[in-house]
Amino acid sequence: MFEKLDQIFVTLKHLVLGYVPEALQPLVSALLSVTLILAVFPGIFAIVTIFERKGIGRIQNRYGPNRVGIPFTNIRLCGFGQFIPDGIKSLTKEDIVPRAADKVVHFLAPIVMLIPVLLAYAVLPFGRNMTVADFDAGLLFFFAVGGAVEISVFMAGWSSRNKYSLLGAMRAIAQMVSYEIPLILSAVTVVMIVGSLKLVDIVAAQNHYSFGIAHWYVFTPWGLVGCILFFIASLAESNRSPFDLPEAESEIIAGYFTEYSGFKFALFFLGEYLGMFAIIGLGITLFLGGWTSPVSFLTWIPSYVWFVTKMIAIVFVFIWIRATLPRLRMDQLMNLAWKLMLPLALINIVVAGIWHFMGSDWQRWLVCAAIIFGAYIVLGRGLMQHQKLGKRTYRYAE
Amino acid sequence: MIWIVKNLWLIPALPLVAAGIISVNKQPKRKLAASLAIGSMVLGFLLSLCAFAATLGHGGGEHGAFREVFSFPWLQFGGQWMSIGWVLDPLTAVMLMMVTFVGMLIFIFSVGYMAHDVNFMRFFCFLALFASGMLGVVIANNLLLLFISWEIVGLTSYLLIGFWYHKPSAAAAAKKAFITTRIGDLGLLIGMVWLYAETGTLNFYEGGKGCLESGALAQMLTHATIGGMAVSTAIGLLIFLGAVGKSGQLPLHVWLPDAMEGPTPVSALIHAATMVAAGVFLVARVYPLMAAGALMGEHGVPVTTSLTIVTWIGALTAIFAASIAVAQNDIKRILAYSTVSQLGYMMMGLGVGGVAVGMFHLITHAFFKALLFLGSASVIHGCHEEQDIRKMGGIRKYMPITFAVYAVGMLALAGFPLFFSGFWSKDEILHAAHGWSVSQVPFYLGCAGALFTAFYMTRQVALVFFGSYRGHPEESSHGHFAHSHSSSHSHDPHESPAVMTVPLVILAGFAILLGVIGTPAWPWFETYLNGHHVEFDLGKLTASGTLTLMVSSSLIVFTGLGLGVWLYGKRQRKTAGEQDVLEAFQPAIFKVLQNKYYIDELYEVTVIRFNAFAAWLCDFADKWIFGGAVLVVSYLTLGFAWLYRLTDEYFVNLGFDAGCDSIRGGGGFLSKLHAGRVQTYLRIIGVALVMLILFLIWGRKA
Amino acid sequence: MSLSFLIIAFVTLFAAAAAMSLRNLVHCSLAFVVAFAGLAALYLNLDAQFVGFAQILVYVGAIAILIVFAILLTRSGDTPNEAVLAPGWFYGIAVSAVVFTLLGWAVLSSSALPKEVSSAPQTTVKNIGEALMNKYVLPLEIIGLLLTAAMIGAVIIALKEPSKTDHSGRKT
Amino acid sequence: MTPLQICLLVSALLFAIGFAGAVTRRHAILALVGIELMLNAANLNFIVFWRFGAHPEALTGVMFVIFSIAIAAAEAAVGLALVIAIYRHYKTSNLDEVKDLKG
Repeated sequence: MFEKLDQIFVTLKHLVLGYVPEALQPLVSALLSVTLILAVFPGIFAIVTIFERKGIGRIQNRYGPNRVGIPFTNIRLCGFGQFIPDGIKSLTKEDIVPRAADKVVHFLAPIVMLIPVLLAYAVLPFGRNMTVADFDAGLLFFFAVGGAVEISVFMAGWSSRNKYSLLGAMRAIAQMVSYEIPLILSAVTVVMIVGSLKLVDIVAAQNHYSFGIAHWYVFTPWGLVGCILFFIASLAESNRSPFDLPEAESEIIAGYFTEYSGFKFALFFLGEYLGMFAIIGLGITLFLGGWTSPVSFLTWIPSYVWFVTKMIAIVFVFIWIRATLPRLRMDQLMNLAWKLMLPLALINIVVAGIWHFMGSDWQRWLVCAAIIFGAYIVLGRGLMQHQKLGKRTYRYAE
Repeated sequence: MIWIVKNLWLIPALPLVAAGIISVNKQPKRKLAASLAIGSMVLGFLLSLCAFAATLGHGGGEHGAFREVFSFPWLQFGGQWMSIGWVLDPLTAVMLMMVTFVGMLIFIFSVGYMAHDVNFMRFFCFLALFASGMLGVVIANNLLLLFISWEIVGLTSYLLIGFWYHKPSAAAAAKKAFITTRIGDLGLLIGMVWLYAETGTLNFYEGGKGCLESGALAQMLTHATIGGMAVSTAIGLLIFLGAVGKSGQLPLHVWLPDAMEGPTPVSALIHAATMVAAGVFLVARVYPLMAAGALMGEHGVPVTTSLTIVTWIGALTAIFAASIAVAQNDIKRILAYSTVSQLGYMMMGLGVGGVAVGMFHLITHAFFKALLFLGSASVIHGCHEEQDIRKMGGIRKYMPITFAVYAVGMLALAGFPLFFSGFWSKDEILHAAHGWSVSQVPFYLGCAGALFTAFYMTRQVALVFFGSYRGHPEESSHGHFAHSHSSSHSHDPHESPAVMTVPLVILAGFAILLGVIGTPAWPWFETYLNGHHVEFDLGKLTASGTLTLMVSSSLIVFTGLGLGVWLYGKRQRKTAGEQDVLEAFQPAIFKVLQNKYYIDELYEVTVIRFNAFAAWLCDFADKWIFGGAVLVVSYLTLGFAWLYRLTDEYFVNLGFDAGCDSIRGGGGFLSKLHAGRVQTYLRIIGVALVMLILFLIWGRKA
Repeated sequence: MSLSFLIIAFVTLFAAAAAMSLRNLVHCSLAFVVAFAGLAALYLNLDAQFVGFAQILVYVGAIAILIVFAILLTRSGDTPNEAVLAPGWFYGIAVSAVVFTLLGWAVLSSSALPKEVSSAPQTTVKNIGEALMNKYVLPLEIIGLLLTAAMIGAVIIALKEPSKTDHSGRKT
Repeated sequence: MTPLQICLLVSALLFAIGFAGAVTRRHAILALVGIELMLNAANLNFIVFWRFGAHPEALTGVMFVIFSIAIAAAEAAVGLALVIAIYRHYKTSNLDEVKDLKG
């Protein structure tokens, strides 16, 4: 019965497809999946905004939104209805376009932002047999469309003829380009081990248990390092704090969508969050076993539930980090990417190779862990000394 | 084989290493240099003591003296291996002891003597190098190794004579010594090569196969060369030529007196004690070769052509040099000439009496001549670098120790009876000469030489040590450049420091004692060399021939001494200027003697002149004959070049210029295309692409 | 030949033409992006999945960004007032037209081309990977070398040449 | 017209466009873009010949395109770096003003 629950969406889809003529079936099935995604993830987005506001409020020792409940009733879900008026507001606000702006590009930018983000969802396996388009080179596809986001950012920043926007766009692009490299490299390790770019295969490779513990790659030395690298890089990719220089309110008003308002702004906002979800989903798929359950006795819980739960959990971690960590300086950002994460990712690839070829004896744990640890120590020291980081010294006025 | 034989090479190697280390060190490290050199010598001395002990142990027995060789293949030429090695026999052992011991003492002495010289380290480097070379000569069991060391010795002698090269006389003397000895070495080299050609080996002793052993000798005796002379004789004479050069025998003696330009310890070490003895040693080493095929005279002394020649040259040299020494005024030159004459004695002894006789005199002479030289060095040192004996006098009062030891040395050299080693060794030579079967002339020559020796030594001592000091302070103050410190001294002579006097005393001791090992009564040395048992009986001493000979020789010595005392001791000269007694008595002869029989001038007008003439001839030939040929060729070349230029200008260039013009035109055209606009290039490329496609298509069609 | 192919091809060509003819460089670059995305779509349409994705990743993700950066760094983001065409552009157009006509004529008239359409080949990423690691491993290494060299070279070329005043300052 | 020929025509047109752009535009970057276009036309040719060729199972065309994409990336990087350097030096990036060898 749990199997049925697990496969419910799949069965429903086949049911619907039964009534559709043969020629249209691929189109319809695609449409169905897309609609599902379009329905679910913006919903999650809406909830997450509230979560974020409330969570940050808690962490910053204040109430978040706690009034609005279901409209036209007195039910106030301690403010969880807040997203509805927010949404209405932002969708109905006037859409202002600067006179000097390059109209076409300015108009296209949010759309160009949203499309690749939505495309990226096509390859993510949300659950058992739940993948829209299971490409042979799914991972590559994901990264490819992910790259397109930068173009939209540039369009937005350049078209609105505003130096803040341009600066923000440039910052964002530089940051994304820099952090795409560790992102991809840390994903490459998984590809090496699994031997396939197919995300479904990757999940399947992690979907077995010993001593009741799942074989997630995060539980291996290289996997752990890769996971951490991927996590940091995804923070940067989605312009989240502490990497939120592109929209650093205190420096450049709102980065590349300073000049956006109303619907387009909402689209940007949505796009950012969806991109974040997508990349988190990829991270889950690569390192955290996708839709599989961590322990064998919980396998009865439906797979998509696991996926969403993991995603929400990671999102919470994002929120937490945003509320806690200060913002990096630009040079620190670049140093982190190029001097620490990139070499570490490269070494991690080598380690993964060693892991693969050392067979299944226990020494490989020691060897890989030792190599990575040593590399981390050396690189970190080098960076610290190069940056003259270390204990901060204060000077007091006499 | 006992360990010492295997490790005999250490003895020369040690000073060599010392020299190397010194040479690579930075300049002012006197302590290091001195301690290295002296230490190496001390070690060498200890080792040679071991060697000596080894030979003693096996000494005696009818099979002859103890002899152990150690050889190893060194380099290969042609099909066969050249092997070199070393031999340990009584000869080697004795020489080793002598060289290391005397060398050690002289090293110690020169620490004091050279104390204020700038090039102290260089000096000790050379000294150590010389010691290694000399020891190499001594231990060599192979003519090649011996020759190599021989040349090293020659080189160091050159370096050390010219040590104060800023003095032109020193530089000239160095050159003279080097070249003169080269003449002898040429003979040695030829002899060596010939020997190799004859016997196919250069090893002296090799268990029957060596070139000094019966097989090779017999084979050499059978061949005859020019004038029916046996090959062995010829080779022996050639080798003896080398010895003549090294030990300053008659024709080639000229360099030795001049060599006194070097520092006095050098004169003592090289030109009195060891190096010049190397020639004698060489003859002793190849004695079997010389004595090959001898028809035995009485006393069992072999007589051959080569030995006869050796004897004659020795005798002549002895009397000749001694007579020159009578008329010299430079303290060191007197000693130098006496050295020459003593070497003559040694040669004579080798010729008439065999190895033992010559070697015995060599050993004793080494000690007392070193003593004399060091004494003179001390005197010179004391008198502020003054060497002219006329400017000395009365030094006895100022430097008593020096006087005492010098007197000992002088008596030993003069052959004062019974107590001094010189007496016994010289006496043996005279005895052997007296018994020589060929002729009695060498004997009389030797006696005359002995007389002269006693005389000039007395003269020297009387002039130097007795009377009153004649050095003029204001004059002698000019000689102070070497001694910046001595400006603080009084200008009177002063006794030398202990580091100089102690070796003197030791040497003096040996100069007295060494005599006993070779008295006719107890001829231990001879028997030791020949490996017989020694027996002691005074009867030998009183045997008629011997006794009479001893008495007569001592009479001669006394005559010489008395003459000297009578002429120079009684009335001392007052000033440096006044002329010599002999000069007043026989000016002509004295002048001849003073100018060394004009030998140098003779060479000047003969050899040097001839040499210059040859050089002029070569120059003439070069300038006119070969130069002319070259000139002709060059003119031919010029003519051809001119021809080429003609054709080039008037035939080739025309076409070439045309080509150049056309190319320039084309270049101009291309440069218009090449305007630096990338896109123009791109267009041209496009056109080219079109052409290519058309060509391909039509090529396919056709 | 499917309809989608024709549409994509049309879009691609149109975008390319736009990229070559628009006055504003940024617009050009954007059109350029579109053109390359279209090319990628063409590859996908021709069953070359991997190549298509790689095309997007490299061209859209990297080269387009590079070009945009270059444009902004050379201060040519605004629409220029002077002529955008090089002197003698007419010849260029003519040459390219000739080239196209020739190529087209060659294509249409050549008899060497295979007539029948072979079925879509089964190529998985695994095949490509294995081919890269076995048969084409040497070119792969060389490409790696080339990329490294190119990176270093680009960095060095684009380095700001140090101004003289810096050297006069004290060493740290 | 077989699909092969259509594809070839498309690539030929792409090539021509790229060529025209590279030849006519003054701006260096656009010249580079035109060259990229020509390169991609060539890539398209490779893919097409691989797809419609005799041996699709031999991945030659695909491989060639992959490598040439990599090379194109390198070429673009170096080229743009050159453009930037030239701009720094000449204060312009118009090709027809950059024509003398010594700066």
